[in-house]
Amino acid sequence: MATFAVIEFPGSNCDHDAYYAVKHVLGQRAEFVWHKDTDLRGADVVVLPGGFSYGDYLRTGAIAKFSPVMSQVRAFADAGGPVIGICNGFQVLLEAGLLEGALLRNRRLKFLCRHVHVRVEQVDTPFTGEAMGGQILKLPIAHGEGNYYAAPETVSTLEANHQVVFRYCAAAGERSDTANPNGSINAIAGVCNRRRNVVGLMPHPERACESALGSEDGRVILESAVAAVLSAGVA
Amino acid sequence: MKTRVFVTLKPSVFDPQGRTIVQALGSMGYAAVRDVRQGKYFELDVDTDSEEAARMLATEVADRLLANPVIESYRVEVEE
Amino acid sequence: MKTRVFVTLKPSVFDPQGRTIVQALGSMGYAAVRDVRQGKYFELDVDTDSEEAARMLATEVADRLLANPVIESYRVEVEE
Amino acid sequence: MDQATIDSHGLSADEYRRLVGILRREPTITELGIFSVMWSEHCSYKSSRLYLSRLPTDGPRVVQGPGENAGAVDIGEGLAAVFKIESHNHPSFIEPYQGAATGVGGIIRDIFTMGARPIALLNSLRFGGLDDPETRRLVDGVVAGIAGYGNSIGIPTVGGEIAFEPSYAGNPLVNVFCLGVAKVDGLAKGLASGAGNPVYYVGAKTGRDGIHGATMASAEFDEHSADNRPAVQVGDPFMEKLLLEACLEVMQTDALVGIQDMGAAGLTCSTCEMGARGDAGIEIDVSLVPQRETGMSAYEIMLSESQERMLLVARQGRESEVERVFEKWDLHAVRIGHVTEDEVLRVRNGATVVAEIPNRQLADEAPLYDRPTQVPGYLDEVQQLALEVLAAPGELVGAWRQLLAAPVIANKRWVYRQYDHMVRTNTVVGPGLTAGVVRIKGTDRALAMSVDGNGRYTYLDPREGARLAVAEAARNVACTGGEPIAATNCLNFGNPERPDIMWQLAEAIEGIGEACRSLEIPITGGNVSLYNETDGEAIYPTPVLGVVGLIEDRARVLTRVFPEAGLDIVVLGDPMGALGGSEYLKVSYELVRGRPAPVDLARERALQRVLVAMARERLIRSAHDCAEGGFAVTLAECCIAGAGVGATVELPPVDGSDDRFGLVRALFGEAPSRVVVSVASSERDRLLEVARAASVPAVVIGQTGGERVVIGVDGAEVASLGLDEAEHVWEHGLSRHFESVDSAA
Ligand SMILES: Nc1ncnc2c1ncn2[C@@H]1O[C@H](COP(=O)(O)OP(=O)(O)O)[C@@H](O)[C@H]1O
Ligand SMILES: [Mg+2]
Repeated sequence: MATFAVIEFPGSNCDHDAYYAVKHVLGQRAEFVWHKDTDLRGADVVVLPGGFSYGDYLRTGAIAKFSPVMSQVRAFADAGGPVIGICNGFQVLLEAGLLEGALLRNRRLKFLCRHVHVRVEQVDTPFTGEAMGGQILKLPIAHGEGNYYAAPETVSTLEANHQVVFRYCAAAGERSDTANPNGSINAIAGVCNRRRNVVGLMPHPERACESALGSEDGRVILESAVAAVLSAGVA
Repeated sequence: MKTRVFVTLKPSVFDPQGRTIVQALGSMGYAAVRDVRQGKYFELDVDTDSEEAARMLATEVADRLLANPVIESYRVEVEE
Repeated sequence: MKTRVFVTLKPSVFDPQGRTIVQALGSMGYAAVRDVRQGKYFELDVDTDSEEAARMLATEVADRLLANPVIESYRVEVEE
Repeated sequence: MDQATIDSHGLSADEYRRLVGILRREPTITELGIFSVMWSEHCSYKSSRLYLSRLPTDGPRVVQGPGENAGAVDIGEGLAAVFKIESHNHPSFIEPYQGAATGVGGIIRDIFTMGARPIALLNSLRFGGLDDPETRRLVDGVVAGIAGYGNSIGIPTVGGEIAFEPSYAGNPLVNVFCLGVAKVDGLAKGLASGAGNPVYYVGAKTGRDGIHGATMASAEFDEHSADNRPAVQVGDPFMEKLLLEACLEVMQTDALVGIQDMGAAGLTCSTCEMGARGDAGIEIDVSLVPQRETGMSAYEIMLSESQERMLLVARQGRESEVERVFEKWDLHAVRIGHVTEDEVLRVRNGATVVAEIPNRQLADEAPLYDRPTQVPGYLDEVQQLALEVLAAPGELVGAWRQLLAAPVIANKRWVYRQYDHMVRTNTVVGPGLTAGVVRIKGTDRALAMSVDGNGRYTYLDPREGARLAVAEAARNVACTGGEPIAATNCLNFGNPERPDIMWQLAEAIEGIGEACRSLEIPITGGNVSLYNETDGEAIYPTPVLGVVGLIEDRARVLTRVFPEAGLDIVVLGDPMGALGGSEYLKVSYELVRGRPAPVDLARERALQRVLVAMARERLIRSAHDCAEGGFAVTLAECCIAGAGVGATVELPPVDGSDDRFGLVRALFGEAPSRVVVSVASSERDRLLEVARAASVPAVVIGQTGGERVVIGVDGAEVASLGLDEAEHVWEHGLSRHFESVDSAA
C-alpha cells in the first residue's frame, strides 16, 4: 500500500477530495499534513491539493510557498520522491520554483469550471506511468488563473526535454484554439521537472475518480503513483 | 504619451488582501511592515502629445472604467 | 515611513486584463488609448525613519513576496 | 433624546414610546442605535411576523424549525440537513460584486453556526432586461461575486435560477441558499447560558462598515441613494474559510455552550439573541473588541456589520481548548465578556456602562404590525386576457426558437461555469439539469435541491403564484427522484406600508402555507426582504422557494436528459397548458397578462409521489418538469441538454380546434403538475399501471431518437426543429449578451 501525504494550507479546499480519492476510491493510505508540520508522515507520494491557499490573495500560491512544510516537500522532491500539485497545488509548486513557469489569469478573465480533455504527452513520470502515450483524459477544471506561461526559451526547453506532461485537446485528441480553455501557451495543462518526479497540472484528477461524478479518467494519474511506489518498493 | 493611474481602496474600505500580506510578512520576519494596502496600477499609452489632454483622458477613463467609485479612489500621473 | 511598490507584468508577457480594458475603452469611444497594462500597487507602512532602510526593506519584500520574477518586475518608491 | 436623532434612527413615535417603556428611562445613544437595528424590518419582521406564524413548520423530520440560524431536518442515519435562504438585494445593487459575495458569506455562516458542514449552494437572481448595459454590468458583478466567494471557500454551487424582467431593473434580487449536513445530536445552538461563562469574539476586526446596514435593507431606494453611498462591506472568503474550519473543529469539543454569527445588526443582534434564547444575560466590554479603525465609539462597535465575525460562549475552565483551536487556524479568539444571570444585555466601554437593556424585551417584544391590506388597483386589469384582440399567432417553429433563446429558458452555462460546482466531489447532478443533487459521503443517500419562483405569476396572482412556486420547486426535486422533505423561502416584496403591497405579501404567504400544508412540506426557515422599490415602483412580488428532497439510493438519481434512442416518452399529469402569464405571451406579444394556470394541490401531490416511486423502482429513465415555455420547450430541453437524442411525439387532439391559439396553447401553454418522462418500452405498461393506481394521468406520446424534435397533433406534424438548430439558439440566448467566458463549447 502506498501512503499519500495531502498537504493542507489555510484555504486549501480540495484537500478532502484528494484524501477521499486516495483512501476511499483507490484504497490506499492517506494522511493530512498541516502546513506548519515538518514531518511528512512517512509519505510515499506528496499531494499539494487545489483550493485557494491564503485566499489566493496577492497571487495564487504566493504566500503558501513560505509555509514551513514546503522545505520538507522540497527535500522530498530533491530525494526523488513523487510530488503532484493539482490546480492551486500546481500554482504553489511554480511559485516555490519546484516547477518552471507561471500561471496568469484565464484568457477570458473569468473563473471557469467544466470538463475538458487533455492528452497524456509523457508516460515516464510517476503520475502517468499507467497511462498510454497519447491517451485522452476527460477531467474537470475549476480555476481563474490557469493560463500557463513561461518565457519562450523556457518553453522550448520544456518541450525539448519532454517536460510537458498534459496538453489540452479536443475530445478526439486534436489540438485547437477552442480546446484550450484558458489561453495556456502551447496548450500546456501540466508539466514536470527535469528529474520528472514533480508534476503539476491545472485539471483535477481527484474529481474524476468515480463514474457517478461524470468521469473516472483521473484515476490513472493517482493509480500511476501507486504503481510507481510499489514497483520502487519491489526494486 | 504614457499615463499612469493608481486605483486604491478608499481608506474606510477593508482590504483583506493587504491584511493577509501583512500577516504573511509578519511570519516571514518582516514585522517592521506595519500595514499594507493593495491597489491597482495601470499604464496607459495615450495617443496625444499634450500632457493636458493625456491627463484629461486618463482621468475620464479612470472615472468611468478603471476605478469603482463606490469603494475606490484613483490618482492620475502623466509621465513628463 | 510610507513606501510604494509597483508590480507590472514584464513587457513580453501577455496581459489579458489590459487587452480587455483596451477593447472596452475602444467600444466606449476612447480609441486614443492605444494600450493598457495592468499591474499591482502596494502601499507599505514601514516602521522606520530612515528612507534608506525603508527602501531596502520594501525592495526585499517586493523581491521575495510581492512580485513573481518569472512574469513580473517591480519598482520601489519611498515617500519623501 | 431629540426628535431628529430619533427620526434618523427610523423609529416611529410609538416605537420610541415602547422603547422608553421597556427601559423606564430615556435611552443612551448606543441604546437607541441598538433598538433601531433590532426593531428594523430586517431584524424584527415586524410587518410579516403575523402572517409567517401561520406557515406549517412541523413534520416528522423537522429537527429545528424557524427561530435558530437555520432550519434542520432529519435525513436518516443520524444526520440532519441544515439549510436556509437569504437575500442580499440592496447591497448587490450598490456594489454587485461585494454585495453578492457578502450575501454568500452570510448564508454560509448561518449554516456552519448550526454545527453543519456546508456542502452546497444555490442562488436565485432577478435583474432588469438584458438590453440595458447597466443590467449586464450588474449581472456580471453579481455572478462574479457569488463565484468569488463560493469558489474560494470551496462550497459548490449546484444550481439556481436567473430571470429578467423590467420590474427588477432598479432593484435586482440576489437570494442565496446554502445547505449543510450535521449530526442530528451535534447541532449547535445560538444561546448563552451559565453565568460566568466567557463570551468570545473571533474573526475579522470590527470596522465602521455597514453601520446601519440593517436599517438600509429596510428603507426603499430613492434617487439620493446613489449619492449618499453607504459604506460597502468587502467580503473576505479566506477569513470565512478559516472561521468555518475552526468553528467546526471547536464544536467537536464540548467546550462550547453556544455560537452565533454576527450578521445583520452585528454584535447587537448576536449578544441579545444569544442571551434571550438562553434565559441569560450577556455583559461585554466593547473596548476589548478587535477594531480595524481608530476612535470607534461604542455605538459604532455595536452596530457595525463587518463581515466574517462570530460570537461564542465557552464553558468556564475550558478556555484554553477553545483558544488553541482558533490559534491553529491563525485566528485569535478574544474574550470580550461573560454570561450573566440577569437577562440583561449590558455593554460597557471600559469602566462606563453605555447600554443596559432587558434582552428578552429587545428581542421578543419588538413591535408587531397588522398592516392594512388592499387589493392592488392593477390586478383586475392585468388578469384580463382577451386573446381575440391579439394578432394571429405566428409560425410555431419561429416561436419555439424564440422561446428557446429567451434568457430565462436559454442555457445558463455562462453563469454556472463561473461557479465551481464540483468541489467536494459530491455533485451527482450539477447545474443545468433542473435540481442539483449532492451525495452524502459515507451513506448511499443524496439530497436534491431547487430554488424556484416566477415573479410574473405572483404579480398576476400573488396567492396562486406562491402556490405555484412551492409546487415547482418540489416538483423539480421530485423529478430527480428526491422526496421533498422541507422548504425554506425568501419573500422579496415592496414597501409593506403600502396596503396593496401588504396585500401581495399576505396573499403570497397564505399561498405558500396552503401549498406546503397540502404537499406536506414543512417550512423550516426563511428570510423576508421588503422595501424592494425604486422611486415608488415596486418589483414584482417575488417569493422564492427552496425545497430539499431526500434520495435514499443515489444510484437512482434521474435527470431530464433522454439517455438514449428508442425509449417511450410519456406525459404524466394534465397535458394542456394555459397562456396566462406565459413566456410565450411575453416573447411573442410583449404581454404580461392573464392568470397563471392554478395548481390542484392534491393532483400535484399525487404526481410528485408517483415520480419518486417510479424513480425508486427504476421505472423511468428521465424526468423533466414543464415550466416556462411549456411542453415544446420542455421536450427540446430533454433532447439537447445531453448527448443529443431527438424525439418524435404526437399530442392528443386540441380542444376547441377552431381557436386560433389552440396549438399555441398545446405547445407553449404553461401549467403545473406536468412532467415529461422517458421509459424503456418493456416497462411502459408497468408505468401506466403505477400511474393509474395513483390516479395520475399518463399518456404515451412518442419515442426518443433521431436528429430532430418533431411534434405532431392529432395525426399531423405541426412543428419540427433540428437538434443542432435547437441547441444553437438555446446555447446562445443568454451568453450572447456577454463576453464569452470560454472559447470552447
Ligand atoms: N443563477 C444560477 N446559478 C446556478 N445555476 C443556475 C442559475 N440559473 C440557472 N441555473 C441552472 O440552469 C438550469 C436551468 O434553469 P431553469 O431554466 O430555471 O430550469 P428549470 O426550468 O428546470 O427550473 C438549472 O439546472 C439551474 O440550476
Ligand atoms: Mg425554473
